[in-house]
Amino acid sequence: DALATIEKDKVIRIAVPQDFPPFGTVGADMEPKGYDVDMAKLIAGKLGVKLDLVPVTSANRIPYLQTNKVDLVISSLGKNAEREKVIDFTTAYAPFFNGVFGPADVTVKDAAGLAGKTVGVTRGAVEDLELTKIAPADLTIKRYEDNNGTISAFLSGQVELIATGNVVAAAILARNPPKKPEIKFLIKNSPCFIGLNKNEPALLAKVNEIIATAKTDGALDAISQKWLGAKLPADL
Amino acid sequence: MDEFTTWDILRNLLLAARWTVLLSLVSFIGGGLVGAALLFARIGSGRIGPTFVKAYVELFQGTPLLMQLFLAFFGLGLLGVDVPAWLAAGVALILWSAAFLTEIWRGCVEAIARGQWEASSSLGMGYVQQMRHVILPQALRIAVPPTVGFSVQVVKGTALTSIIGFVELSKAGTVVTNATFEPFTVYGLVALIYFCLCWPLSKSSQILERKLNVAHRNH
Amino acid sequence: MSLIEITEVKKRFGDNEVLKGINIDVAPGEVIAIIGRSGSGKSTLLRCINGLENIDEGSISVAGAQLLPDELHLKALRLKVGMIFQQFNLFPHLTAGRNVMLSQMVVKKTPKAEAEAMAKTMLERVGLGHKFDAYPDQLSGGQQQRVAIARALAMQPIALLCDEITSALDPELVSEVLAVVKELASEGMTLLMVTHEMRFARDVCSRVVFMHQGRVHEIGKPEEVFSNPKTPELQQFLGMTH
Amino acid sequence: MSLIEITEVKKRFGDNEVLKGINIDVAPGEVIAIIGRSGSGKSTLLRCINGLENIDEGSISVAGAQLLPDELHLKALRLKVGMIFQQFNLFPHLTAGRNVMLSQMVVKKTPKAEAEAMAKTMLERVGLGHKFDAYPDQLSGGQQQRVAIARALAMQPIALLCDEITSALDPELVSEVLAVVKELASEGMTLLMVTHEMRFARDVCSRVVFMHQGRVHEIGKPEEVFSNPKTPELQQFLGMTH
Amino acid sequence: MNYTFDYGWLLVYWPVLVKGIGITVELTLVGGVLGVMLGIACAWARALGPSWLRPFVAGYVELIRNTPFLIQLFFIFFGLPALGLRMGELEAANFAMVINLGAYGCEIIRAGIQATPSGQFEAGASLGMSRIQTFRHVVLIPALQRIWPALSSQIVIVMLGSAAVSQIAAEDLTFAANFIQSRTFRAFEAYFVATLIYLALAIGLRQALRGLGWTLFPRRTAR
Ligand SMILES: Nc1ncnc2c1ncn2[C@@H]1O[C@H](COP(=O)(O)OP(=O)(O)OP(=O)(O)O)[C@@H](O)[C@H]1O
Ligand SMILES: Nc1ncnc2c1ncn2[C@@H]1O[C@H](COP(=O)(O)OP(=O)(O)OP(=O)(O)O)[C@@H](O)[C@H]1O
Ligand SMILES: [Mg+2]
Ligand SMILES: [Mg+2]
Repeated sequence: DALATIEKDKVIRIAVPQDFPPFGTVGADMEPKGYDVDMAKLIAGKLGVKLDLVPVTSANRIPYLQTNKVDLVISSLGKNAEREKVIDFTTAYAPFFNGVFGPADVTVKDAAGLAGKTVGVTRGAVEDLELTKIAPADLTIKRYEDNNGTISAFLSGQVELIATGNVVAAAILARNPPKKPEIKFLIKNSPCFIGLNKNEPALLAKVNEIIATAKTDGALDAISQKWLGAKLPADL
Repeated sequence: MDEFTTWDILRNLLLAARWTVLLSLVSFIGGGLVGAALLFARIGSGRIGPTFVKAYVELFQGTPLLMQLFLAFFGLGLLGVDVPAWLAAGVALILWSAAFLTEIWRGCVEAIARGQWEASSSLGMGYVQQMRHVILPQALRIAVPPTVGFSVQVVKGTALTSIIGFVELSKAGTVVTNATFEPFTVYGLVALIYFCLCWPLSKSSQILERKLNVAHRNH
Repeated sequence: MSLIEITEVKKRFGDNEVLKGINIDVAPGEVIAIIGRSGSGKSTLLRCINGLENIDEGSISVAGAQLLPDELHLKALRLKVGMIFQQFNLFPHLTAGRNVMLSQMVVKKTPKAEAEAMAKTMLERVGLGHKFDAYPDQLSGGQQQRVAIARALAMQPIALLCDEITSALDPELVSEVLAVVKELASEGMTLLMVTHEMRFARDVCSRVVFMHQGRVHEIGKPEEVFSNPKTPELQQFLGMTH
Repeated sequence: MSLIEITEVKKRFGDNEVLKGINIDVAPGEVIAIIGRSGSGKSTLLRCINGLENIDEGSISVAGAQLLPDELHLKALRLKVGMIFQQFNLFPHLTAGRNVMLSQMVVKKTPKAEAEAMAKTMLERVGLGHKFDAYPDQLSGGQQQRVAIARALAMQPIALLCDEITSALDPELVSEVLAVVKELASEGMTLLMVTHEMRFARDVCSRVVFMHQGRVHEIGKPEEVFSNPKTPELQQFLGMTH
Repeated sequence: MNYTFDYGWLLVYWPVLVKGIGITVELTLVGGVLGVMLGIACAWARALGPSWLRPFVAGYVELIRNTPFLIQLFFIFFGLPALGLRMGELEAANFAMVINLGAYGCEIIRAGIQATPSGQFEAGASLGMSRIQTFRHVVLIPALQRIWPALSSQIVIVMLGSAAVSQIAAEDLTFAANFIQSRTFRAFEAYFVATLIYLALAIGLRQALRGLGWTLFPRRTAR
């Protein structure tokens, strides 16, 4: 029982991203920070145990969980049926507004308008799953290893459009790049979930309880204000 | 997001490069020891030793190091063995280096003329004596340049340990790029640091090789 | 009594029977030249006597002891019989002196000082006392071959096997090596040498063995063999080279 | 008129003056043996005549044309003068036939069928018509050297330079190569050969050149040179090798 | 840990794997052929070429051999567009593999050329061939034959190294494994299958190269 172990050892190990601003990134001191990191801190605080942050990538975050090297994965995970066969998900802890972005001179208004275009996306991210679902037949999707690849591909002109979170796009805009990613249309508001191993009902219940409390007592809203610059949406 | 100065970038990359250096040292030295043991099994008489080493080399030279690292770290975890990342990275890199070093060294031993074996046999020396006094001293000399040359591959190979959570030079490059959105500066610096680590090794390998060729003619 | 007894020795490489039943008895102090065409099995015979190749049938005994193919017997044999090769096979990483000292120290466990004294003596004997500290690649071919002889002698063998030891030498260096061998012969060393130097064979050897297709085709005193070859093969062989 | 005129040729390697003013005129159809100690400059002289080394002073002309060190002149020269080396230097990746065909096709742009016919003819001429498809390492040394001769002949040179072409051969293979050379000589080919085969030089050559320390020390008909050497150096040289 | 392996996804995702294998093979073929050709040209330039050309080739070789392939790939794919030179991910991957193998091949082939006995150059020259003709017809094939095993190993290394091209969204075998694990979270199974396929590809490639060696170079008999 993972929860018992956590309480016994007085430490919880949580996998967080470090290449996905504003959810997980690093400061000049190379310490992780971001929405997911604050969420991890919140959970550890509520459990009253020490927090052990484990930086992961999209390729290895699930193996970390499966080999018991971490107890939770807070890594802006999106949920689908296939994934649910492998791990369990808590209730949603963060909103994720993802959309298709591109320079002003490219006119696209909806998914159908993507026909014949090339869109860059971060492989395995929420927007990858969602865009794949709605993509017209002759849309070319280029899937990059991490967010950095996706952004670099857009900035260097290797793809015309990218699908990503609006906060990510805002982060790019903030750096005033030669190519400005403007919103073309929203794909879907698909929230993020915390992942944990199957057959851990106690831990799942506990984390769900912490999320529920945080939603009502404004803690989660604070995190949202801090990293996303917006209130937590009511329907989360 | 803008708090990174170029100095911050460089400082963080250099700090991460310490891991690259440490990992390289561990894998090179460890790989050398394991490689030497494998070498003896490979060139010795008997059936099992050579066959085992051949299969070993085939496996480690026939699959991407990336996959080896992944399976070493998480595969062992699945079997219930909890290895820390540095240990898994070290072990995988050591086994990988050993496969290459043992092949390099075998080539060197086999490059020693048959006449040397025969002359030492005819003087009454046994296998171990021949190896110790006649073959290895000569093989060692010709092995130095390619061995030093291979250390460059080890340094570059450490880049792949990021898959198991190691923040060494390459990974630090990616992480910092994500925080700064300055891929050109960051990757330029990363390439530069790698070059500074590797080039002296390549160069000394070349110099050693040239020296050896000259030394071969007159001492 | 014979020092080396070779009885019905056969040796095959796969399907190729290279030695087809060789019989030679060598008396102590004899100097035997082995001649014959390329591929007739001369080198193979010497290598069998030194245990570098295992024989398939027959027997070889040296100083009364049978040649058996295990480490211990082989080592004992090799202490009695030295071998010198066409390609010298000096150890390139050791000086001339060290080349001569190595096997004494490693195989016989001779103390260093003693081995060094022996090496000095043996190098003197082949006229190279002053080259003790030279590396092989600082020596001419003839000098290298003489070091190789000194190295073999330092093990104090009762017989020496020489396989075309002058064939890799420039013509003007051949005589210096043959002079050393002649000296050894005159001192009573038992020698078996494969050679193309017919004049030397005639002048120095006590017997000549003509090998042909893996057999001892003719054997006898040099005068007989060279002046009065009995078989057409030997006649042709001698005509061919002179 | 002379076919090859060598006038006051000097050649230095760094400080080492290897040729110190060589003069030789070779008439068409002459067969000249060049003898001398190792290091006397024999090979260097042949290599200069073939343009493999540039000369420092003097001049060399072949069939009236001066030897100049640019690609075009060199190529023209080499079409006139063939060279055969001690180490055969066959191209190991090509069959005997292809070895003979290659330079015809590449240099002279001879069509393949014609080059092949020529290669067949030339290999027949050296007695190796049946080895057209053999690779060099499937041939004995003597056969390889004969292929090398065929290869040179296929370029239809007016003279052949031979540098110790039998020195790398086992004794029993020497005669087969010399027989081919003798044949060429009798057919009127102009030959300059460095050789250690004194008997052959005496029997076949029209003149013998004895080189010593970079100079032509003696020159003359073989009978004179061998039977009546004038200088002590030549006397010593002949004594040494025989 | 009682993890149950599940390979059911193979039924759904096998086309992704097949496509990945196809791309890896294609990259290896193109990279191998063009890379060896570039290697030959550079080796010629370094060993026998005009002296003004040598430092340039040396600089290229040193640069490539002393930086990781991944960084080269990023530079070509993300960096070159800044200079107005844009390549798709496949072209960029191919280009990176060609210049990578070109640099390593250069050094290997150069060693083969330098091991050519001087007599071969002289025999070529004395038959009237120009330097280029001698190189092409006399020196090259035996030089390649001499270093063929080393060159083959390098080609296999480059094939395995091509795993990095998944980072610029080239859909090779590693990309396929990553893609599958990102959808199914079956990372072990995906990587394990990919590893086996790589092993099979490496063994197959080595055999193919050995076979190619047999056909390119005449058989050498013993002695
Ligand atoms: N290790 C080996 N494996 C297979 N065949 C061999 C081996 N060693 C020698 N042979 C064959 O045995 C035969 C005799 O060889 P050997 O070297 O004894 O001849 P040789 O009389 O010494 O000739 P040479 O005068 O050329 O040295 C040859 O046909 C040779 O090809
Ligand atoms: N490429 C070179 N560079 C420097 N010195 C050379 C070169 N080639 C020859 N020499 C020197 O020139 C001298 C004459 O050499 P050459 O090869 O012409 O002698 P040779 O008469 O053919 O001797 P041998 O009978 O040994 O073949 C020697 O002292 C040799 O060391
Ligand atoms: Mg022999
Ligand atoms: Mg010469």
